[in-house]
Amino acid sequence: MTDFSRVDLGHINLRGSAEDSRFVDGATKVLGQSLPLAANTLTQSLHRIYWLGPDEWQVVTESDRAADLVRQLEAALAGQHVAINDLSGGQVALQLTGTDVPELLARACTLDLHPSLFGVGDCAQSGLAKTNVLLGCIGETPVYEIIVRRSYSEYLLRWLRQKTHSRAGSVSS
Amino acid sequence: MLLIACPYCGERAETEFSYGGEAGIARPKDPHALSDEQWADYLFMRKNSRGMHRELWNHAQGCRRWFEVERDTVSYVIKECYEIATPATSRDNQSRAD
Amino acid sequence: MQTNRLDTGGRIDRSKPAGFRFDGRKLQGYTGDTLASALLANGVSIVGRSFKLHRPRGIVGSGAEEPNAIMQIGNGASTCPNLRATQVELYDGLIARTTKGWPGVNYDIAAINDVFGRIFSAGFYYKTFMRPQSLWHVYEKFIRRSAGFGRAPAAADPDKYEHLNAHCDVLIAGGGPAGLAAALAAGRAGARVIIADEQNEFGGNLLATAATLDGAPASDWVQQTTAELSAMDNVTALPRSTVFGYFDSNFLTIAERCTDHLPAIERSGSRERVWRVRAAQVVLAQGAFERPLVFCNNDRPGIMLASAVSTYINRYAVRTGERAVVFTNNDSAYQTAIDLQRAGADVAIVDSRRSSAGATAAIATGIPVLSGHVVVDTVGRKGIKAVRVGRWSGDATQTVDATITIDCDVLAMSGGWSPAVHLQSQAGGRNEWNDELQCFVPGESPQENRVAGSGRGKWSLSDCLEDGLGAGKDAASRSGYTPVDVEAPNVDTEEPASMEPLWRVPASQPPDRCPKQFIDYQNDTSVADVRLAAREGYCNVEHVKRYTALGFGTDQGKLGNINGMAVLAESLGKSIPEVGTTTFRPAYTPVTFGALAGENVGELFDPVRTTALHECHEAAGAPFEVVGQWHRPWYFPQPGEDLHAAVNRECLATRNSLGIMDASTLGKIDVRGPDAVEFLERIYTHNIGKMSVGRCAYGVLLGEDGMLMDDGVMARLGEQRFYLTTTTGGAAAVLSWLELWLQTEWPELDVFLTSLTDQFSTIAVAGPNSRRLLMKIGCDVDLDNAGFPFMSVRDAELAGMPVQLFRVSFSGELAFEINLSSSDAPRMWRTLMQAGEEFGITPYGTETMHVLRAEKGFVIIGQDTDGSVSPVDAGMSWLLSKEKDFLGKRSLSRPDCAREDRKQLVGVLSADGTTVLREGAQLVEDPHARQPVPMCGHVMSSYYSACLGHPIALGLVAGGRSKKGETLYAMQSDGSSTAVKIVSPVFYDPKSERQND
Amino acid sequence: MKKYSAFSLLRNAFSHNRDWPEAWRSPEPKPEYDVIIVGGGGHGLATAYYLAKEHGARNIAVVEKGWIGGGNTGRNTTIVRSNYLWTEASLLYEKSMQLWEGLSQDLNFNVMFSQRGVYNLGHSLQDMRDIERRVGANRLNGIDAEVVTAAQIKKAIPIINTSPAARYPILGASLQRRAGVARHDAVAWGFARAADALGVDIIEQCEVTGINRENGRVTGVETTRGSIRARKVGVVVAGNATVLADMAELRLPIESHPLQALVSEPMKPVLDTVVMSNAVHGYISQSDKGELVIGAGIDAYNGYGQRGSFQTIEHTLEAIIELFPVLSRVRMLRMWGGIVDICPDACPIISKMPVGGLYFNCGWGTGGFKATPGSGWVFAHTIARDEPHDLNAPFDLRRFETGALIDEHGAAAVAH
Ligand SMILES: Cc1cc2nc3c(=O)[nH]c(=O)nc-3n(C[C@H](O)[C@H](O)[C@H](O)COP(=O)(O)OP(=O)(O)OC[C@H]3O[C@@H](n4cnc5c(N)ncnc54)[C@H](O)[C@@H]3O)c2cc1C
Ligand SMILES: NC(=O)c1ccc[n+]([C@@H]2O[C@H](COP(=O)([O-])OP(=O)(O)OC[C@H]3O[C@@H](n4cnc5c(N)ncnc54)[C@H](O)[C@@H]3O)[C@@H](O)[C@H]2O)c1
Ligand SMILES: Cc1cc2nc3c(=O)[nH]c(=O)nc-3n(C[C@H](O)[C@H](O)[C@H](O)COP(=O)(O)O)c2cc1C
Ligand SMILES: [Zn+2]
Repeated sequence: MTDFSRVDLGHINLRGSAEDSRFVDGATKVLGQSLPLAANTLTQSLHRIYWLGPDEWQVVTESDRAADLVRQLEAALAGQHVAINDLSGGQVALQLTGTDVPELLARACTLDLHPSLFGVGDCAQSGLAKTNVLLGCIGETPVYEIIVRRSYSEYLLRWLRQKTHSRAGSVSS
Repeated sequence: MLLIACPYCGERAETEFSYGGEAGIARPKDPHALSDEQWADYLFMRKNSRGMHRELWNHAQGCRRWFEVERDTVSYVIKECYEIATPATSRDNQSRAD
Repeated sequence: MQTNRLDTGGRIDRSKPAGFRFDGRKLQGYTGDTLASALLANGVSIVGRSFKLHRPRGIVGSGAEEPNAIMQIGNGASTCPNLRATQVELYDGLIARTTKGWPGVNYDIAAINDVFGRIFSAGFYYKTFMRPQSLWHVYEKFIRRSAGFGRAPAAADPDKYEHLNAHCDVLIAGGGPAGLAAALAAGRAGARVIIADEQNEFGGNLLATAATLDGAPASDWVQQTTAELSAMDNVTALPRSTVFGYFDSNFLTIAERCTDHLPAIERSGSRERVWRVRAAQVVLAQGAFERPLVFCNNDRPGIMLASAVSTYINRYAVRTGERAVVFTNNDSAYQTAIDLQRAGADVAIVDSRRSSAGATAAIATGIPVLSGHVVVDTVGRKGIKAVRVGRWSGDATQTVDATITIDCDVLAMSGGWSPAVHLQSQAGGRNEWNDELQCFVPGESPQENRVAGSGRGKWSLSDCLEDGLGAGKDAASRSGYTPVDVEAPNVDTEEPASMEPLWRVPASQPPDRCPKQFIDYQNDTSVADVRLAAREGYCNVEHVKRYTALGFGTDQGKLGNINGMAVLAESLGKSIPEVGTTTFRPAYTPVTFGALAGENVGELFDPVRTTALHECHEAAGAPFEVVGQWHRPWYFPQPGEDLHAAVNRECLATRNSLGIMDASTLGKIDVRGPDAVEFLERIYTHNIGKMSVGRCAYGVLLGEDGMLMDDGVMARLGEQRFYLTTTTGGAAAVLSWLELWLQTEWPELDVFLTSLTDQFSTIAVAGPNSRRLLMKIGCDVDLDNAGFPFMSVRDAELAGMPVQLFRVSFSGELAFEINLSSSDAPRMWRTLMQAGEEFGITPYGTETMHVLRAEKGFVIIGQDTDGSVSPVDAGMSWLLSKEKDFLGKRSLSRPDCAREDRKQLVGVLSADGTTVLREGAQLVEDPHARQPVPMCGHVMSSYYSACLGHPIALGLVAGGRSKKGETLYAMQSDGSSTAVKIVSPVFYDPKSERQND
Repeated sequence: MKKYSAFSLLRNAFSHNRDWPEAWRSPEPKPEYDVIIVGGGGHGLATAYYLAKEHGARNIAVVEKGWIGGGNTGRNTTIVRSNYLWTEASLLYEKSMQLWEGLSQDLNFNVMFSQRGVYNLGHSLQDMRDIERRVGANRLNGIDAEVVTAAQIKKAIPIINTSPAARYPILGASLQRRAGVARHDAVAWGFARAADALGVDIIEQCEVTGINRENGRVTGVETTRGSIRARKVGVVVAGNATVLADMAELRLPIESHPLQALVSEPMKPVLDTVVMSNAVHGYISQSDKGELVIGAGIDAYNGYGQRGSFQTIEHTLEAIIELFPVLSRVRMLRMWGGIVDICPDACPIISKMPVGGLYFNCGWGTGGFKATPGSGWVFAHTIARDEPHDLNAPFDLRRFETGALIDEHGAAAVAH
């Protein structure tokens, strides 16, 4: 069984140098949690922070907190070479729950989502059904979060709807 | 379907990447000092190596970083993937146009 | 009547009869049958006609190698062309039709071709039908009609297909003894294993033999092993799954057939699934193909591979004849003789070898053996009736006289075995000729794989098992697992396996005179054809393939290729390895287009991108224009309006009062950092440093070749912060262009680029009442000219929503572009629409936008440019900074780019004042000139301008700027021509007073 | 050359086909030739043929590293048309078209040139503008071309999906009726046979490994079968162009990429014409043997392997099913690749080189099969006269310096 739903969240894109402690400390202070510095990982406590690249993070938070966080980050990091963009209007988050989710995603995603390799706290940006997505494992059940650009979200939802209804014929002989 | 090791994200399927052609072609410092022929060389002439090829790839569906790959253009076997070589770290100093 | 069905044995389920139709005849078989075994059980001998000569053909093989039994299965929209009967599982209600022969396979008029067989020799088509050329299409029609096997359905496919991406430590292709053993070894070591076999059951050859393992039927071991594998979490066992492709970086593809074996009513879910597997290690255990023997008339129905005859007996309980001759050059076929004898048939063996261990054993069981003899020819047009046998001298260049005739109704032949090196070759591996085994065996491979079992010439069962275990262990340990010891079952009786090559049986006449000796059954390629090709100079094996069609058929030469190469080698006086093989390519067996496309069809073919305002536009009844992946509202028709009426109305409303449009598809990029100015200076053509905060500028960027690549508005939001817009189509390309330069060429510049395309929606309000509208809904910044001049930007609150407000205009009117979070956009749109009612606010689409901008002479990159238009050509010299370098600048001074007579942007007016020119129309000076008529330009954009009351167009004309006032002719694709006048491209408000208002 | 005809077929049938002569000899290389053509593809063989036929050259060799026609000539989707956009290109391809129209007779070898028409589909308003522009240009250049509507397309090709609800609905097409397909292998063989009959030595299994020069002039080539002297050397090696240019220390604006194609199993006729679509990325025809011949896209990366990426094939078949939903149950028999020589402006280079006596003909990329006879014809002229024919003068290497590119991406964006 697979369940999916759209969740209304705040999205912030954060750019800065992981090697610059002023930036890392400043951001950590505002966010109240550490930035994931290891590739393909995320941290979650107050917010969910995804590693996107060596100098790029995505902060996912409650929808009404994003604007405030952006302001705080801007204030705290003022004068530094950073970029902070509120993308809450430009991204859509979906959450999928169920043991079948890895197989469902494997239908159109080339990542190896075997639970031993992609567990809670792991994330990756990749392709899913002709869209670019940010994918994270955020709960044990497992729960996956998929973040996709708004203009592609209708397509992805259509794909999900089609896939969760159709199951292929039996595999065993 | 190549398996390409993004220096930042790790091994991913070819479909996550876009290709950027030969690596290490430095943009001339003063284009206007070049003859038309030299400029054409920079614009259009590529090694197109048959064998080991130093090339650019972008992890388009991932971290959006450009990086370099050394790949055999006959066997398609990838020898190495690494971060953009800066002029100082460049492994190949034959960039022609300068 | 299943006349050939044995009472006992086999893996069919006699409690589950399955009725089926074959060319309309009602027949019956059992679940567990293939269509082929059921046909044979029913005594059906002719299942097809050959491609060229239309000779009657029967079933030869029992699997992927079958060249003859090519069927049309099913009816209507779910009919399937060209399925091999040997691979079609029987189910109740199956409908099969033969695909060749008119009126039918049994009586085929075109069989007359056989009589003229010699005319239809290799290269036939190339030598005739040349005159007159004008008649070729007539000849061709006949040729086309007689070619081909099955038919594509006439209606769209009702089935669904899917893809599955998988990863494993060890992928095993083939589930015979070698493959199963490998799976066991790798699985027990803990590796993630995928094992795929194309058949409905695992076991490979073990399902088809009478051999025993540890004292029990081999199938018991298969069952145990399969059960153990299925119980392992780390093993995925896929029956009905063909590994059809082996690509770079150990990427393999598997076609799994999910539903075709079920009666129609039991089918659900996807019909087929393509597994796209990335494997760390691969074990290839594909087995081997038995080779046919080549002699005169070796294609009669009833002539089969020995292993197939055994398979039909042991696996399907079908004895394909009562009086059998086994013709062999090796020991493996002796097992077939024994199988036949046990099944109650009379058997005689013809063995080309003078003596063999097999013969000794057979004679002991009372089977007559003619050693040192060969089958020279056969009798029986529609089914074999007898074989003619002669003494074999061992020298293929001599003729052989047939002295003995043996009546028979089945001939089981075995010319030895060829390992299935297909996947290993696809992977880039080499094949090496093995003189002892007389076959190609896999050599070195550039990828992480190994071959096990008969796929590398291990003929005995115990060797196959051991080899499989070894391969499985090796693969597991190379992917990081500690191998565990697995014991192979004991093989109770091991058959000897010696052979002597016999590539072509000479007849009583030389090869070019004797009756046809077929090599490739499906394409009717005979020994004479191959020899003729060689004689005519088509000596390379690849030429022979293409000239004679050897191995070109749907079986891809699985049966005939090696024999063909041997015959070629003989004609050229070369060795077989010198001749070499042709290239093995995917698909190992054919794969459905639908499966390859997977779910990416119909509504999932390509994403449709829509703006946050899409629903508003749908509600307003707007048709959409396809712009790349986007759907943009094209126009907003009122009841009864067509495109033109709507556009005229929208244009007038905007010019006279107020229009509103959704410009959200524009690309938007946030540029930040201490070096933002420097970075943009290098990319854009205008002077960035001179822009003050709060100002906007129109900017273009060029490719390094100097040609226009994209354009947009650039706003300076702060000292170190810019906001760029790009064209809709160029958004992704521009961002990656910027990143490319930033990351690879100027990594020292501190700049961050972030796409805001989806984050911000853009609503343009244009027209003399646009300022009033914004004031009405509440705007916290001063909107008048002094406070907020044209080409500036402000952070504002509009109707209570935070926005970035641009005073820019793509229509030439007083206009504002509201950029705001896409979450707020629908609310903003509705607010504006409501508040705008008093001004007659009119939503407009892309078409009106195009008209309005064309009236102003604004170009659209991609419509008015085609990659060969420079900014100078487009009249944008004013945008090119003289003070700095920028990408593409150097190219502009190349001789061809500096020419005065390059095509330049102009306005074009039809002389009659009424004709709306076709977009794309060519412009010429002299419409009556002789062809080729020199063309001096073309029309890119053309509209009726309601505001001006006449049509307008933009064109590119050679030296156009100095041709103002001149007359040219627009030549349209329908042959019509219209006189036009070259004018300035700015038709409306040339002083641009309105936008500055 | 013994003539091929229905009569000769009959006569030979009676003599058990034992008297057919060799289509071309397999001579040992001579020590010296007037002209050596490197590359035994269609273009190289045609060049040799026209050198002999039109320019009376007799002492010519074609040197091929593998087997003739084994390069892109033997692996293309065989589409022949001349409806290019720019006059320079149109006239060159049209010259070729005219040669195609009499080629079987000229060569006395049936190359099965089948003028069944080619449709280039338009799926957007911009496609339709481009079609109008190209068709208009074609007509002014004297090349047959027309714009057809979706309804006309549906009538001519009943299995095509013209539904306005399609993801990329078909809005119309350009149609060139004289365009069509030809039997690719036969083109190589026919030119080889006819050239051989005029005395050309066709030397297979002979790879050129060096280009010898003295005082700025070419003197011959090194090969795997020894050195061969020559006064002039014409190089026509498609995807290997820069490899050969390197041998003469020259640079070319050419990059080699894998381009793929596939065939279905042979079926009864379902498609009597050729359909190409740039927007959805696919092109398709049905061969006389019954296979659907389908062209896929080019792989983005440089490659000399005659194979490409699997996803490229998947993408093409998505497009084919989008255009022809009834083909979903048809099966792919075989897929393969060729190494195409991509030139920045999607036009060829047919040019003298800075080394005297050395000529290159390359850059045909994804679309040079259609040009085979014309390319050979102008290249022969260029070599024989040491100056380009008017038709190929614009395709000079110098255009990359001056900027006078002939950008045919619009007409050639998809391979064909
Ligand atoms: C999949 C595919 C589909 C295509 N579809 C079409 C189409 O539909 N229509 C169309 O017009 N065009 C098409 N093309 C393009 C077309 O095939 C080529 O442009 C054209 O065939 C090139 O012919 P050629 O003779 O120049 O090259 P080739 O046929 O490649 O010949 C070059 C020869 O040079 C030889 N060679 C290379 N190096 C050496 C050396 N060092 N020494 C000696 N010999 C050497 C090679 O072995 C080869 O035989 C397609 C191409 C591909 C790959
Ligand atoms: N006596 C002889 O000369 C002789 C010769 C050959 C084989 N044999 C016997 O045959 C058996 C060979 O065992 P083996 O395991 O090597 O081969 P096998 O033929 O038993 O099994 C190979 C399996 O792989 C499957 N297969 C092939 N290609 C495939 C693909 N691309 N995708 C999926 N499945 C594919 C086949 O359908 C088959 O089930 C042994 O019992 C051996 O003794 C005997
Ligand atoms: C127009 C055309 C039609 C083809 N038809 C077939 C075919 O019917 N059967 C087949 O096996 N291959 C067919 N091929 C593919 C060739 O077998 C071969 O794959 C291709 O020429 C490339 O050569 P290679 O695979 O030997 O490298 C065809 C190729 C072309 C260009
Ligand atoms: Zn990455």
